[in-house]
Amino acid sequence: MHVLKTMLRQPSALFGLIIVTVVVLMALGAPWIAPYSPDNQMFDGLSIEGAPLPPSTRFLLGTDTLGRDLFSRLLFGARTSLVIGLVANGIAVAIGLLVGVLSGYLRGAVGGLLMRFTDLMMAFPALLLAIVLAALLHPSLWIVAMVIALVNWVQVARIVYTETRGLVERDFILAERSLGAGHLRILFVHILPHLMPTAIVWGTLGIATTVLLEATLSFLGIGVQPPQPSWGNIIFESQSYFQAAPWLVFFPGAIILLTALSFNLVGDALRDILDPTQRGRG
Amino acid sequence: MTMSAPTPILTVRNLCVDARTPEGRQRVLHDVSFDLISGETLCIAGESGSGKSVTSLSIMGLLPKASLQVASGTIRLGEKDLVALSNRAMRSVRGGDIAMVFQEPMTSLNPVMSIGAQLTEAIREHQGPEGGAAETIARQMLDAVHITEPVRRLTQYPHELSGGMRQRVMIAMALSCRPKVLIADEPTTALDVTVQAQILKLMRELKQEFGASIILITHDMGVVAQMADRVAVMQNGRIIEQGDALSIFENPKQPYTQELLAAVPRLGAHAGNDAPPRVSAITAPSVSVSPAPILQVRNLDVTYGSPVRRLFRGMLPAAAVSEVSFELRPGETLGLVGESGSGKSTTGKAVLGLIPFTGHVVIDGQNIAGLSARQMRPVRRSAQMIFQDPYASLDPRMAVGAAIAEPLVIHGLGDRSERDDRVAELLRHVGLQPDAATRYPHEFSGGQRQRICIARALALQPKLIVADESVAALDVSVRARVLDLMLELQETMGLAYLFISHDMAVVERMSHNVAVMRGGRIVEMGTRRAVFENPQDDYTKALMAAVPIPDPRARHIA
Amino acid sequence: MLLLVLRRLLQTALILLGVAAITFLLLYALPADPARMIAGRSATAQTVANIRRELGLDQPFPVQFWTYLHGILQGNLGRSYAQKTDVGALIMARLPATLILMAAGIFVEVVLGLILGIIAALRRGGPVDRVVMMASFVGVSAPQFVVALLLLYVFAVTLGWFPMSGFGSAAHVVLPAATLGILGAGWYARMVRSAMIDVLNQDYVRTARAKGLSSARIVLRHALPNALLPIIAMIGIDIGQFMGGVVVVEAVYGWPGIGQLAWQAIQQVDIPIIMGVTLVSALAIVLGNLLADIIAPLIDPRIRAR
Amino acid sequence: QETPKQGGDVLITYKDDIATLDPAVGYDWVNWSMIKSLYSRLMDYTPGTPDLIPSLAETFDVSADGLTYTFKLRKGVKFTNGREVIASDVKYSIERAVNPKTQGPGAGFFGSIKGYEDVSGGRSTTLEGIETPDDATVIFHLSRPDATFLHVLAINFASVVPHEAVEAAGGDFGKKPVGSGTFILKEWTIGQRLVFERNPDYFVKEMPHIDKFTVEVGQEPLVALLRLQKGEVDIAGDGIPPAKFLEIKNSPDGAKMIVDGEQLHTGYVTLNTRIKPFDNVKVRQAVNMAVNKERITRILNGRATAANQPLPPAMPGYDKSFTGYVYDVAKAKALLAEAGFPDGFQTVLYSTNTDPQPRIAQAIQQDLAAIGVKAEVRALAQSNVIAAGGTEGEAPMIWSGGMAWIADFPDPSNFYGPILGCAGAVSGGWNWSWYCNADLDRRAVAADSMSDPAKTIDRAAAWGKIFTDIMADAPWIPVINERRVVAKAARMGGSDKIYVDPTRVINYDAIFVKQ
Ligand SMILES: Nc1ncnc2c1ncn2[C@@H]1O[C@H](COP(=O)(O)OP(=O)(O)OP(=O)(O)O)[C@@H](O)[C@H]1O
Ligand SMILES: Nc1ncnc2c1ncn2[C@@H]1O[C@H](COP(=O)(O)OP(=O)(O)OP(=O)(O)O)[C@@H](O)[C@H]1O
Ligand SMILES: [Mg+2]
Ligand SMILES: [Mg+2]
Ligand code: NI
Repeated sequence: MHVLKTMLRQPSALFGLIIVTVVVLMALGAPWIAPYSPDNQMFDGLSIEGAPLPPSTRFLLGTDTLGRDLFSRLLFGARTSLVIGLVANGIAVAIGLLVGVLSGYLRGAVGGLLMRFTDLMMAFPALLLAIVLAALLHPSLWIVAMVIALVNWVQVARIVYTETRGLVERDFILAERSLGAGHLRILFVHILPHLMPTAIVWGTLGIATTVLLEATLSFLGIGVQPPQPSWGNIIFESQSYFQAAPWLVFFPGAIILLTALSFNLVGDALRDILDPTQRGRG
Repeated sequence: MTMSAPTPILTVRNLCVDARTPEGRQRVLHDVSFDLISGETLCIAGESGSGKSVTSLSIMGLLPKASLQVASGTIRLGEKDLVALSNRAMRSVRGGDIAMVFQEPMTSLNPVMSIGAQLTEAIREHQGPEGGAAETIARQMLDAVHITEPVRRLTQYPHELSGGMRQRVMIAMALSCRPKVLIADEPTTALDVTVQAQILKLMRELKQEFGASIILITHDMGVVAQMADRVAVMQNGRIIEQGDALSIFENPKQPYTQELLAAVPRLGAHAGNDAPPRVSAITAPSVSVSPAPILQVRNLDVTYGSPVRRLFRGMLPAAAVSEVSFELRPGETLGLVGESGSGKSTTGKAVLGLIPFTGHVVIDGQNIAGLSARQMRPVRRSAQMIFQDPYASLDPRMAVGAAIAEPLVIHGLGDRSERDDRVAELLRHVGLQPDAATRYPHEFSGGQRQRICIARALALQPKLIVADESVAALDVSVRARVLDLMLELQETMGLAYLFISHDMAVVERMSHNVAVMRGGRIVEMGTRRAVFENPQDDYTKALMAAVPIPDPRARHIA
Repeated sequence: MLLLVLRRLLQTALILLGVAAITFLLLYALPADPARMIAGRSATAQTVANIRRELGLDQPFPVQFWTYLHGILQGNLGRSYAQKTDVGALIMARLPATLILMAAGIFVEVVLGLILGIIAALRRGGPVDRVVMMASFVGVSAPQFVVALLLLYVFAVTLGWFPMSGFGSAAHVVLPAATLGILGAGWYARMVRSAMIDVLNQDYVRTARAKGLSSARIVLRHALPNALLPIIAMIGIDIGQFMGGVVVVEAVYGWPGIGQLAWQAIQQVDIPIIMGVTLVSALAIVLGNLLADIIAPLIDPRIRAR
Repeated sequence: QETPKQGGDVLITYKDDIATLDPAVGYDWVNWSMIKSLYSRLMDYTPGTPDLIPSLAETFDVSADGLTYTFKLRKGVKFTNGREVIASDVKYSIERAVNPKTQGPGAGFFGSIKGYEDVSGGRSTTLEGIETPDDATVIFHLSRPDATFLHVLAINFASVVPHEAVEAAGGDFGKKPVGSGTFILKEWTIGQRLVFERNPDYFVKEMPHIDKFTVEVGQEPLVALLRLQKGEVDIAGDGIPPAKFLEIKNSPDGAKMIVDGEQLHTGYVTLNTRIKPFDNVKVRQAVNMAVNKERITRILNGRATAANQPLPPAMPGYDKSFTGYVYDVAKAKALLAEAGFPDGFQTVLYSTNTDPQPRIAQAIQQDLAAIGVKAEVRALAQSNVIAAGGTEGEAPMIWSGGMAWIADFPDPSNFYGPILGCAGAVSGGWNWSWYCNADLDRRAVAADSMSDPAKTIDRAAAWGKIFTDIMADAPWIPVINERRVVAKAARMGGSDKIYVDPTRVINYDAIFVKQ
C-alpha cells in the first residue's frame, strides 16, 4: 500500500501506471471496444487499386493491406502481445536471473558447469530451434511464449553471471557467511536484490524486443498464426509499407514503445522505492 | 566563542543541515559555527552521530545530495563562500585547498583502481608534475605513512590491503597535495598506536611546514590531548562547547564534556589485575573449573591469492599469517594487538573459516577444516564475528533491523514479533534508538554502523566472538557502554572474545591474555599482566610507549 | 591465467561439439528434405532418391553425424548441397564483412550507449534523462527493417552522403553500423544508466570528488570502470547476436555477411551451410564470452583471486 | 519496335545469392537465365517467344516413328576456353546431367533416352541412346516417342559443357563455369557480385547486344528500386514489391519503369483428395465456388487475373471458353450441405510465409469461412510447406503461392506429370492433391507421344481437354494467373517480352541499352 502511494506521488510513475492500466483494459475489453471484427477483410477497406486506407472517421487508425480495421486489430493484438511481452519475457528474465546468479555464485565445478551450459545454450542457434519446433509442433500462443523464454533467458543469465561475480566479492557477503547464512539465503536475500536494476532493464526493454521477436517467429511459422493479430506481426506484415502506409508501422510501433516505456517507468519507480540507497529522491 | 585575534582561514557560521527522510525533513546540524585559524589544529570531538562527519562533508561540499542538504549558513574560505561556490570553482578548492580523509577506508577507495593510480591521480591533478615524478611523490607519501614495501603496494588494489593500510593510503592521498586545510575524519581510528603516533607526527609536521590548518575529528581524547590547539565538542548536531585545549581538558563546562573526559580509558588504569573489571553483580562461576577451550588454533597459516595465479605470476606473496597458535577458554578474552597489516584480521577471519587456511582450528570441539557451509552452520551459531569495516559488512539494501534479525532468521530463532523485540533490545543495548531498525546503513554515522554490527553479532548469544576493531569508531562514552555490555555478557554467559584492537588501553581493560602480532606471527603472548607490565619484545615496548596520553600537558608526540 | 585460458579453450571445443551435435540432431528431426529442395518440382522420385543417396541422407543419424564430425576434425566443413561448393570457402568469403560490421556496429552502440547512459545517469530524473530514456526505448522497439530503410532513405537517397548499398569502402560501413548502433544503443544506455546510478552513490566517488578531480575524470576513470562489468557481458552477447542475427540490416544494405548466407541456407535446408554458420557463430559467441570472462577480472581485481 | 543497339554495361540486382552456375545443377529462377546465357544447347527459343529454334544444332531431323533424332552441329563453335564444340561434348554433358553423382535435379527430363535407367540407376555412366558417329553429328535413340524432347534439349540441363573444364574445376564447376554461350563469367565475388562479359566469339552475329552485365546479389528489392530510381541500377531483378507497386505505377515515369509481362504461372490451392472431407468431390467443388478471386486480384493491386483452369492463358492448350467454377457462395453452401456438411468443417490451409502469400491465404480463409469452412492458416517456411505437401495425409489444403514457379518449358505436359499425375502422388512428390486418375494419365501419355510436328495443334487440344476434364474432379482451386512485374531503367531497350521471357526470366541475350 505504501509502495502504491509513493508511486502515485511521482508523475512519471503515475503516467506509467495509467498507460499500463489502459493497455491491460484494452486487451481485456477488446471485443467490446473494437468497432469491427479484427479478422474482417472489408472489400471497401481497400482502395480501388487495392491500397490500404489511411486513418479516417470510419477507420480510426486506417486499414491494413487486407482491408482490416487497424484499430480493432491493435486492440485484439494487445492480448497476444501482453502475454508474450509479460509472461514470456518474465519467464526468461526469471530463468536468466536464477541460472546467472547460481553460476556466478557457486564456485568450483557446479558453477562452472552451469555457466558452460549457458554458454552452450547461447552458442546454439535459437532460431533453428524455433524452426524445428515450428515444424514439429502446432504453433500456439503458449508454445511461442515458451520458445521465446527458452531463447531469451540465456542473455540475461550471462549479464547476471558477470554482475554476480562482482557482488560475491563484496564484504557483506562474507559477513553473511559468518552469520551462518546458507547459500540460498545469500543468493535470494542478499544478492538478488542487488540485481534488481538489471532485472528491471531486461524485464522492461525485453517487453519491446520479445514482442518483436514474436513477429520474427511468426514469420518462421512458429509465431501466432494469421489472422490472429499481435502487435509484432502487424508491424512485420506491413513494414515494407512504411512509406506507402506509414500508419501501419507507426501505430503498432508507438503502442509497443509506449507499453514498454510505461512498464519501465513503473519498474524504475518500484526499484527506487525498494532500493533504500535511493531513498529520499523526488 | 573563541576570542582569538588571528585571522581565521575558515569560518563556519550558523550552518544548518537537513536530512530528507521518508518522514520528512529532519535537521541534523543546528547552527554550527566555528573558526579555523591558520596554522592551528581544531579537534572536533563528540558522541557518535552528533554531526561531526556531516559538518566536514558540508565544508567539502560533498553532502550526498539525495539525502542531505545545507539549509542555511555560510562557510568561508578566505574570500570564498563555499556554500555558494560553483561546482567548478569548488573543484579547485577540493583536494588543493582543503583535503579530506574519510572515515571508512574500505568503501572510500576505488576497488578497481590500483593504489598507485589513485595516489598519483590526485598529485597530478593539483601539482601537475611530469610523468614519473608523481609516482616518486606517491612512493614518498606511502613511505611517509609507513607502509611497508611501498613499490609493491602501488600496484596492489584496496582489497589486498589491511584496514589500517587502507586508512594510511587515504591519509597519504590527502596529504600528497599539501593542502591548506586538512579535514581528517577519524584518521587514526583503525591504526595501531605506533603508526598512529607517526601519522599524528606527520600531520604536525605538515602543519608547521606549510602553515596548514587541520580539523581533526576524533573520539579519542588521547589524540585530542596530543594534537589539539582548540577543541569543539559536539552533541546532537550542535557544538556545545569550544575552547582551547587546556581549558577544555582542565575546565570542562558542559556535563557532556565532563562525562566524555571521565570515560577516557587510560593505559595502566587496570594494572595489577588479572581479569577485566567485573561489571555485573553475579558472583564468579568462571575460575572454578577450567573447562575445555572454546577455540584452539594450532599452526595456522594463511596465504592470499589463488594457487593457480601464484603459479603464473611467479611471485609468492609472503604468508599473511603463519604458525599462529593459541587457545581461548569460555569466559576469557584474548586481546590481539599489533601493527597494521600484521595479520590480525586475517587470523580472525581464518579461525571462523571465512577464508582458506591451513592448520588446525577447533571451535567448541569441532575441527572446522574443510567443513561445508552446511556443516559449519551449528558452529556459526556459537562463533560470531564483528568486522573491521562496518559499512562494507552491512548489506546496503537491507534495513538495519532486518540485518540485526538476520542471524535469528538464519538459525530459525523466534517468531516475527519475538525477533522484533530482540532487535529493539539489542539496539538499546548498543545505545541506539529502536526506531533505527527501519533505516538503512547509509543513513547512519560511522560509529552508529559499528554498533549495528555489534548488535548483529550479539543477536545469537554466541559463545565466541571475534571482535575486529569493533569499538574503534565509537566515542568514549558509547565505547564504555559497549565494552561494559561485552563484559557483562562475558560474565553472565561465559562468552569468549578474540579481541582485535589497536587501542592498548581498551585491550588492557578487556583482556585476560594478550597476543602481540607482527608480520603474520605472534611475537609475544601471555597474561595481560605479563605483557603490559613487563613487556619482553621490543615491539611490544614500542607499542606501549606510543600510546597517546589524554592530557594536553603531557604531549609526547613531537 | 594461461592455464585458465587453456582450460576454457578445451571447454570451448566441448561446447562446439555439443552445439554441433544438437544442431545436427535438430536438422535431422526437421521434416523438410534437402534432396527435395534441390530436386525441385519436376524431378522424378528416382532423381530425388539418387540425390538423397549421393548426399548420404539415406544413412542413419549416427553414421551421418560421424561422417560430418570426421570431416570437421580434418578441418573440412563439407560441401553445400545447393551450391555444390566448399562451405568453408563460402563462409570465409563472407566472414570479413561480418566481422567488420560486427566491430563497427558494436563500436557505435557501445559508444552511443555509454554516452547516453552516462549523461542520463548524471542528469538523473531531469528532462535530459527522460529524453534519453525515451530515445532508448524508441531504439529498442523500432523494427530493424524500418530503421534501416529510413536511414538509407534520408542519408543515402535524399542527402546522398553515403552509398546506398554494397561493401568495400569506409563509407559503406557507416549506415549499417549506425543502424545497428541505434537499435542496440538503447540497451547499453539503460544498462549503463542503472549501473552508473548505483556507482555514483558509492563512497569512493565521494573520495574522488574530494580530490578535486574533474567530473569527466570522476565519471570516466572512477565510476565507469565500476559500472562496466555488465556492459562487458553485453558485448559478449552482442557478438553472438551479430553473427547470425543481422540478416535484416545486411539485406537492406546489401552487406555480404554471413547472416544472408545463413538465411538462404535455412530456406533451402542446406545443412552443411547451416552447420558451418552455426559452428562459426558458436565459436564467435564462445570466444566473445571467454573474452568477457577474461576482461572482467582485469576490470575488477576482486574477481581475480578466484 | 526500335532496333537493338550494340554495347553498354548493365547492372542488375537480386536478393538471393546465385547458388551455382553449373547447368546440370542450377534450378532456380535467378540462375536459370544466367545459365541460359553462359552455355548453348542444341535447341533454343526465339527471344521473347515459346518458339523453338535450332541453336548449337544447325539442322535436325526426326524419324517418322518419333524415336530417332539426328542433329548436325554448327561448325566452328568454340567453348570460351578456345576448344571447338564437338558431338561428344553433347553426349558427355547430357550423361553428366543424368549421372546420379552430379546430384542434378534435371535427370528425369532425359528419361525417354534409351539407357536412361542404367545411368540413373548407377549401373552405367554412358547413355546407349546417344550416338556420335562423327564430331558434327549427334543421334538420340528414344525408348518411347516424346513430343517434348526438343524442349528437353533446350532446357538448361542439356547445356553443353567441356569435360576438361569440369574436371579441372574439381567439383567447383558451378563457380567456374565454361560454356559456349553469349556471355563469359569474368568475376565472381561471393556474396557481392558477378560480372558477365559478352562472348566475342558467339556464333550468332550481333548477339548479345550488351557488352557486359553485372549482377549484384544480396540486394533488398525495396532498396534495389530506390537505386533504380536514382539511376544506379538498370534492372531490379526481383521486380517491384507490393508495397511499392502502386507508388511506382502512379508515378510520372512509372510507365517507363514497369515491365508487366504474362508468365506461365498459375497459383492454386491443392485439395488433398486423400484427406476427409476433401475426398468428397462435392466438397472440393463447393470450396472452388467459394473463393472470391476478384478480391484477391485487388489485394495484389491488379497484378494478376483470376484463373479457372490449371493451364495459364499463355500456354498452348489453354481453353478460353472454359469457365470453371464461378464464384457463388449460395451454390457452394448448397453443395456442401449436399455433401453432408451443412455447417461446414474445420481444416488447415498451408501457405509459405513471404508476402503476399500469407495475405492471399487469409483472403481464402475468409472466403471459406463464409460457407462455414473454418480453415486454420499455417504460414511456414517454404521447405516446411513442401515437406507437408509431400507427406501423405498431412496437408488438407496448400496455397501454392511462392512455390508454383514458372514452367520449365512452354509445354502443357510440364503442368501435369509432377503436380497432377499419379507419378507425383507419392511420398515426397509435388502432387499435393494426391490426385491420381489412371485414365487421365493414359491420355497424357498418348498426347505426349504425338511427336509429329504436324500434330502440334491436335496435341495442344488434347492436353487442353485433359486439364479442363480434371476440373470436374476439382483437385485444385485454380486461383490466379500472376503477371510478372520487373522494373527497369528508362535507358533499357527491348520489348517487355524479353524481360519476362516465357523460357527465361530476363533474356540477357536480347536486352539492349538505348543510347
Ligand atoms: N584479499 C587479500 N588479498 C591479498 N592480500 C591481502 C588480502 N587481505 C589482506 N591481505 C594482506 O595480508 C596482510 C595482513 O592483513 P590483515 O588484514 O590481516 O591485517 P591486520 O592485522 O588486520 O591490519 P589492520 O590493523 O590494519 O587491520 C597484509 O599484508 C595485507 O596486505
Ligand atoms: N545520508 C544520511 N541520511 C540521513 N541521515 C543521515 C545521513 N548521514 C548521516 N545521517 C545522520 O546524521 C547524524 C550525524 O551523522 P554524522 O555522520 O555526522 O555523525 P558523526 O558525528 O560523524 O558520528 P561518528 O563518530 O559515529 O562517525 C546522525 O544521526 C546520522 O544518523
Ligand atoms: Mg562520522
Ligand atoms: Mg584488520
Ligand atoms: Ni582509537
